Amino acid sequence: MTVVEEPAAKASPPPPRRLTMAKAMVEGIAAEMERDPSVFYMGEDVGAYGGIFSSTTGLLERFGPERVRDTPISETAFMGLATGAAVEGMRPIVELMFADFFGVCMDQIYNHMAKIHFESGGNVKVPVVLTSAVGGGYSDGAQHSQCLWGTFAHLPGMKVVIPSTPADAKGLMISAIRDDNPVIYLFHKGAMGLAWMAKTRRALGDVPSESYETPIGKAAVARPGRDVTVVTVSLSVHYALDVADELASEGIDVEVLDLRSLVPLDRDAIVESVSRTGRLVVVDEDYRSFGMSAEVMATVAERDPSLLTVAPVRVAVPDVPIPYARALEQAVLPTPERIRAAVRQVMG
Amino acid sequence: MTVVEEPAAKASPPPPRRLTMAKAMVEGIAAEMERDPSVFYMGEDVGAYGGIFSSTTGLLERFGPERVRDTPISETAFMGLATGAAVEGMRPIVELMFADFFGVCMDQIYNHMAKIHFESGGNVKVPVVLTSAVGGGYSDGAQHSQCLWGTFAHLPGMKVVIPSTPADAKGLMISAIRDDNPVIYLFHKGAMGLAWMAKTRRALGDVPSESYETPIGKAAVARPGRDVTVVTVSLSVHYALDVADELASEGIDVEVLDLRSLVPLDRDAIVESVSRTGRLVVVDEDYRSFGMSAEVMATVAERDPSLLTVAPVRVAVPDVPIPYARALEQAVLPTPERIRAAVRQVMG
Amino acid sequence: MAAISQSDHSQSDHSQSDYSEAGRPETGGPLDASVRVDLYRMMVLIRTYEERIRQEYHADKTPGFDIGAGKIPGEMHLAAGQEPVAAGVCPHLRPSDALTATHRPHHLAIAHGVDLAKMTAEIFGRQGGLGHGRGGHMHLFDPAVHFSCSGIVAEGLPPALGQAFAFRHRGTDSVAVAVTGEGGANQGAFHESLNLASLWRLPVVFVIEDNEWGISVSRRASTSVEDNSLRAAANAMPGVRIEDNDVEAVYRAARTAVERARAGHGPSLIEVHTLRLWGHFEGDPQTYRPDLATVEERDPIPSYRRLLVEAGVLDEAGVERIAEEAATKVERAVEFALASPEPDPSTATAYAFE
Amino acid sequence: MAAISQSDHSQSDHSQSDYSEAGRPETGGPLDASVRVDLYRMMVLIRTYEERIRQEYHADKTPGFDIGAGKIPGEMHLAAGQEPVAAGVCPHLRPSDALTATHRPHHLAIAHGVDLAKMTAEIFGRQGGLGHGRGGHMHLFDPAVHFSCSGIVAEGLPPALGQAFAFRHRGTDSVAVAVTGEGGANQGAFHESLNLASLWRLPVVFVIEDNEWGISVSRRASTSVEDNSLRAAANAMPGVRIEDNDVEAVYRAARTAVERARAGHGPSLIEVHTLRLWGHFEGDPQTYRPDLATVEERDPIPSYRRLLVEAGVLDEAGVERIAEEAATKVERAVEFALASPEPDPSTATAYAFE
Ligand SMILES: Cc1ncc(C[n+]2csc(CCOP(=O)(O)OP(=O)(O)O)c2C)c(N)n1
Ligand SMILES: Cc1ncc(C[n+]2csc(CCOP(=O)(O)OP(=O)(O)O)c2C)c(N)n1
Ligand SMILES: [Mg+2]
Ligand SMILES: [Mg+2]
Repeated sequence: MTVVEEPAAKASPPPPRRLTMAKAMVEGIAAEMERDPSVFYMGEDVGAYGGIFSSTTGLLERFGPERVRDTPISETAFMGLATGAAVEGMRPIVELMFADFFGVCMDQIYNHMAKIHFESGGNVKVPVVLTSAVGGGYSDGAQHSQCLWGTFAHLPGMKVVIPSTPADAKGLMISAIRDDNPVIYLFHKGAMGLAWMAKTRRALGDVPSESYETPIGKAAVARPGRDVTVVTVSLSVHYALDVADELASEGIDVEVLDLRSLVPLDRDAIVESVSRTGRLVVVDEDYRSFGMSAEVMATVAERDPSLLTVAPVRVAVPDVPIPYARALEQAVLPTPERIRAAVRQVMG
Repeated sequence: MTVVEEPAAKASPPPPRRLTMAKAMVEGIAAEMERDPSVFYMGEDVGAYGGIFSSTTGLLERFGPERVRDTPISETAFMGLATGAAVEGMRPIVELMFADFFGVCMDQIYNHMAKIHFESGGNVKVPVVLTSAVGGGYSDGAQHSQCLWGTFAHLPGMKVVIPSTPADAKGLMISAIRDDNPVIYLFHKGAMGLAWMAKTRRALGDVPSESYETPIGKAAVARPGRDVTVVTVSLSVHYALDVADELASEGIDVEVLDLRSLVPLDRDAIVESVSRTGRLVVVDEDYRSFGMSAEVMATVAERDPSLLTVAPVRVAVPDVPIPYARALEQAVLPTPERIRAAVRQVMG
Repeated sequence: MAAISQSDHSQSDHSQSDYSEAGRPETGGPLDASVRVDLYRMMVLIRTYEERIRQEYHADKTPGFDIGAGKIPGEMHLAAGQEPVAAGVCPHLRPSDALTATHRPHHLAIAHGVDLAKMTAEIFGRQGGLGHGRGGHMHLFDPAVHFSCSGIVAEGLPPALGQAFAFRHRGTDSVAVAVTGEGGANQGAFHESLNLASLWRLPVVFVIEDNEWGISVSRRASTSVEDNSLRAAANAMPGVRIEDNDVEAVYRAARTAVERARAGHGPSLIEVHTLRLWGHFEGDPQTYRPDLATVEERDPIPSYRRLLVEAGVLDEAGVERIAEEAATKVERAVEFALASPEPDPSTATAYAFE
Repeated sequence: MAAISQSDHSQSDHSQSDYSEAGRPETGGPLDASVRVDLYRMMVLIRTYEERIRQEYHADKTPGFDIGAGKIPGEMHLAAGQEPVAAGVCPHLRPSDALTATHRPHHLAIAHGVDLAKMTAEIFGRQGGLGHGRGGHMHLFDPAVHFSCSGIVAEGLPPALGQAFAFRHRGTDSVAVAVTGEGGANQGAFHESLNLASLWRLPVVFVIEDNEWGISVSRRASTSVEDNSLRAAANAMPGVRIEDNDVEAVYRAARTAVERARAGHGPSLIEVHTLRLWGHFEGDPQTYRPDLATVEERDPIPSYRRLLVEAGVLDEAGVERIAEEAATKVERAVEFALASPEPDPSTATAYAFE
């Protein structure tokens, strides 16, 4: 917003560098645009502005206005445009500025982009990447702070990836672009490393300079541990790691599992971890009910409920819209304090 | 569609009568329209046609075109119109012809109808009832067969009720209209008792002729049982009861819990039943992952995973769009066969 | 012959100075006899097809009517009466051009050259269908001719923009035709699509089939304007309305619009006042419909046949031959469909992902 | 004084024969001096407010700029330069009339008489705010004057239709004003709302604030037509465009439109070519904006002040007094806000349901 980020590196600087998630994401996009002329990026304010959350900084300058396109505020039209272009063999990346706006174009996303491949009996491919900013924590109110990945993951036909680290931001972007299926790529504003937003030290990370794919559907053990499994995703991974570091000094050894993708969901990784720890905390910045936190718990229960030696706990946004005032918003978000309390609770 | 249903009864015939769910629903609407002049009904083909699924048969004739209004195919505009009218003290009932069409107007539903009360700090009430047809089973394809209640229930701000019996269809409708909150009322096409659609014997049911409210947020024990708890909703309740009847002869005593509302969710009823049976099957005509089936399992697990003496099982639509061809559709729906197999599985 | 109302009062877009020229539909002399016979032939093929589907659809739903039963289950929206739209637009298209249709797609699919056998197999829900039985009658996809359709009103339009975008990006002169009903022209997707296509000068032709009804809701009860060409003007593109379901008028207007799009001058809109000869879907009692008595006499096919016979373009033998050809084609397609196996239930979740 | 372009080429709706009359904005003699002073006073109040909010917003976000920090956290869209719209439209409204604004709502809220103290407390996220701190600057609801706004572009329009519907249903002559930016006029909700309001002849006045920018995207890059009054015509309602951010022209056009709506003749549309004096939101570097150099000189307030002074309607003392009054009102509102407690975190889930 106030600070214009430097454009992503052009050549191959000595690997790896420490980058923000935003820069790593742009680097992934740029690499694929370089490699594959059918890739283009489209959305509101993705051109001269460089993306409200710096998701496209420098791309217009590098690839020109035919391939980096500002759109009217007509999400239904341009989401559909992405689908149609993909059907004809292009590889559009289309940005929905905030995931909260899904409701103005959800039909294009889940009745079209997501279903055409199936309805056509596999005869039509729709290789779109739909990028969108998620998350709260800076008082943007009920219509600009949601995560909503539970909503996207519930409906079939699209993969849903959610990087938490700069390295994964790049690798998952490259994988998403190369994937022949439509992929939703959700980036958390608070994890992008933006100059104008509060951030943790984990916002910067090592990023290899060459191109690489991060496999879609594989969770990452962000921190191995013996006592408790914390399953989470996105910015909450940073908080969970902070809490794990703290609790280590108290002798509590927390394993943090970064799901990285909800569709496909790495169920084996969840079960494997809980089968070792017996204790499960799910941290989810999306709404509590009928979402990710329940799916993770159900995944364990339906495999074997006796893996859970104590009742699992979820730390999620209670089922209310996200309030504006700082104190209220902090009370509903999965803060480190709430994560810590949950871990202590399952430790008994 | 082909058969025009008789208009709902006008006076008070000797109670109770056996009605279809469609007629019971209309009776509830008519009773409230009679009682409260601020109630009106709006949607596509709800006037002269009487609702594609007979949700409004006879209402135009009885209440006239000012209160029973056909709309253009502009769901965003008329959903918003319902919200605005409710804000000004009216009690609109607004029909989304198929729940599958939510994507063309989801912003009006979940960023406005659902959030205004909260955002206004309780100063603005939005007493809308949003009715919509759900469900498959008659080869209407991927865009006209979904249940999607998991999607609606995940997002905060609206109650979600789903009748499975004619009596509840009437009582929940009356409760929904009188509720000061926005309520989504989902009726299953296959449970409406339509002349032109296959139906079970459970499509007809006793309905008291007087007005009554069915409490929102209370599950019903559709059939008590000792051995297995089947938690479900909507048309699947009928199938679960059929299966329970059958299995009774084999000495398996199935309890069927009809949730009737997902928001609020009657968690106590779920836990209470499972704590008696120790065995849980969730039957859900919505998609499998990140939805109702997981929420029900998580509800038990987070209360006490040891209540589950065996791994719970879900019978739901696998995470693919709903196929058209009959054999394929039947393979993904939670049919009696699949329910039976699941119950047998948890019985070991 | 055709009453054509044309909107030329729209402001010209910043860079689209050629626009009012191109919007003026040609109204000149009679078409070539061969073209006229082809138009007629296509209308007859479509009608023959729709009549056959109607018959197959109802054949085994009785006694009573169970929508989910029979060889063809589910909703069925047939396009009888709307043949002039498909027959008039599609001769200007090549297999490399895209066409997106609505929930009422058969006429357009046939006229654009979708594989009739596979399409029929899809409607019958067979493994040999376009979508191996996954899609059904509202979800026909034939990549060979860039055909698609959607069951969501007006939401088929936006993807057509993307097809047009891809065509242009690759430097081809292919175009995309995007069809909606008049009811659908009140959906937000319609407005957004017109604006974006105009703004980006995409090679799109928007076609509105105004059959006066959106299920039971009349055009008058759904649409604030008499003429959707005003909505073209509202998005700086030419728009014409063809008043009387005249296949030749459609043919001429579509030629202009397709040429304009191919030449890189951007989109246009054609609204055709057509006729829904039958119910919205099969089983529709149409009790809401006051014009039912006059529907038969407005059937566009007999009148066009008379016209061609009177003009000496077609004789009785020709009429007969065309009918037979159509019957044969349809028969073959239905045979193919019926011979194709039901999909294997164990493959119900196939094609979820690539 | 004001360049007004008017669309009178739209087709009249079936039953709306009075429509082209009513669409013609009055262009007659000068307004009453007291009206003109009131217009000026309101513009000054709004500007004073926006300047103060801007100052409070940035006061404690430094060093650096942390959007979530400070007394006023979150996004902040200020309306400096757009005062003529609010000041011109709202004098025709009563507290019983509804107004729905956008993500940039302050000017309209103030001019429509929203409780300034509670509004400010809401912006500061305090318990004494309109929404007890739940809503924030994009979600101001004041039922006392039927005011609301929304952070979703153009999606504030449809609820206004419902308010208008309820007003008419109750037999009142209240009206609803529904505001969007020019960027929002390309959203589907805009089109659907115009059509439905026109069709049902609802007492709605649509107002488009054309400040030439939708964040960083120019009107030219987002909108296919030069003049959104064509989109009024596309929905059979009168539309006017006011070219030069002239508060008196807005006042006149709004009078006509509000009277028309009150009289039961249905909706109209007014587009005002206004000015975004500052960034889209606070913190916007505006590096994309080529017109930045001339923005200051296009500020509508100094020019209107000069005009009134030259016309002898206002003298320096009057100017001073108006400025002081405004400063006092704003000061009181900010004091109220700062004195109001932060909401109690233990009540974060209150107001979920009634
Ligand atoms: C967004 C959406 N709303 C409603 C429907 C239900 N529906 C299917 S067809 C139809 C009428 C369409 O009318 P029109 O566009 O005129 O096409 P026609 O059926 O006359 O060919 C409606 C309301 C739908 N499929 N999609
Ligand atoms: C549906 C939707 N899409 C995108 C946005 C993000 N956004 C907020 S304001 C804005 C620009 C709005 O432009 P305009 O309507 O001209 O209003 P202005 O900001 O100029 O007052 C955008 C794109 C949004 N809030 N809602
Ligand atoms: Mg129609
Ligand atoms: Mg603007």
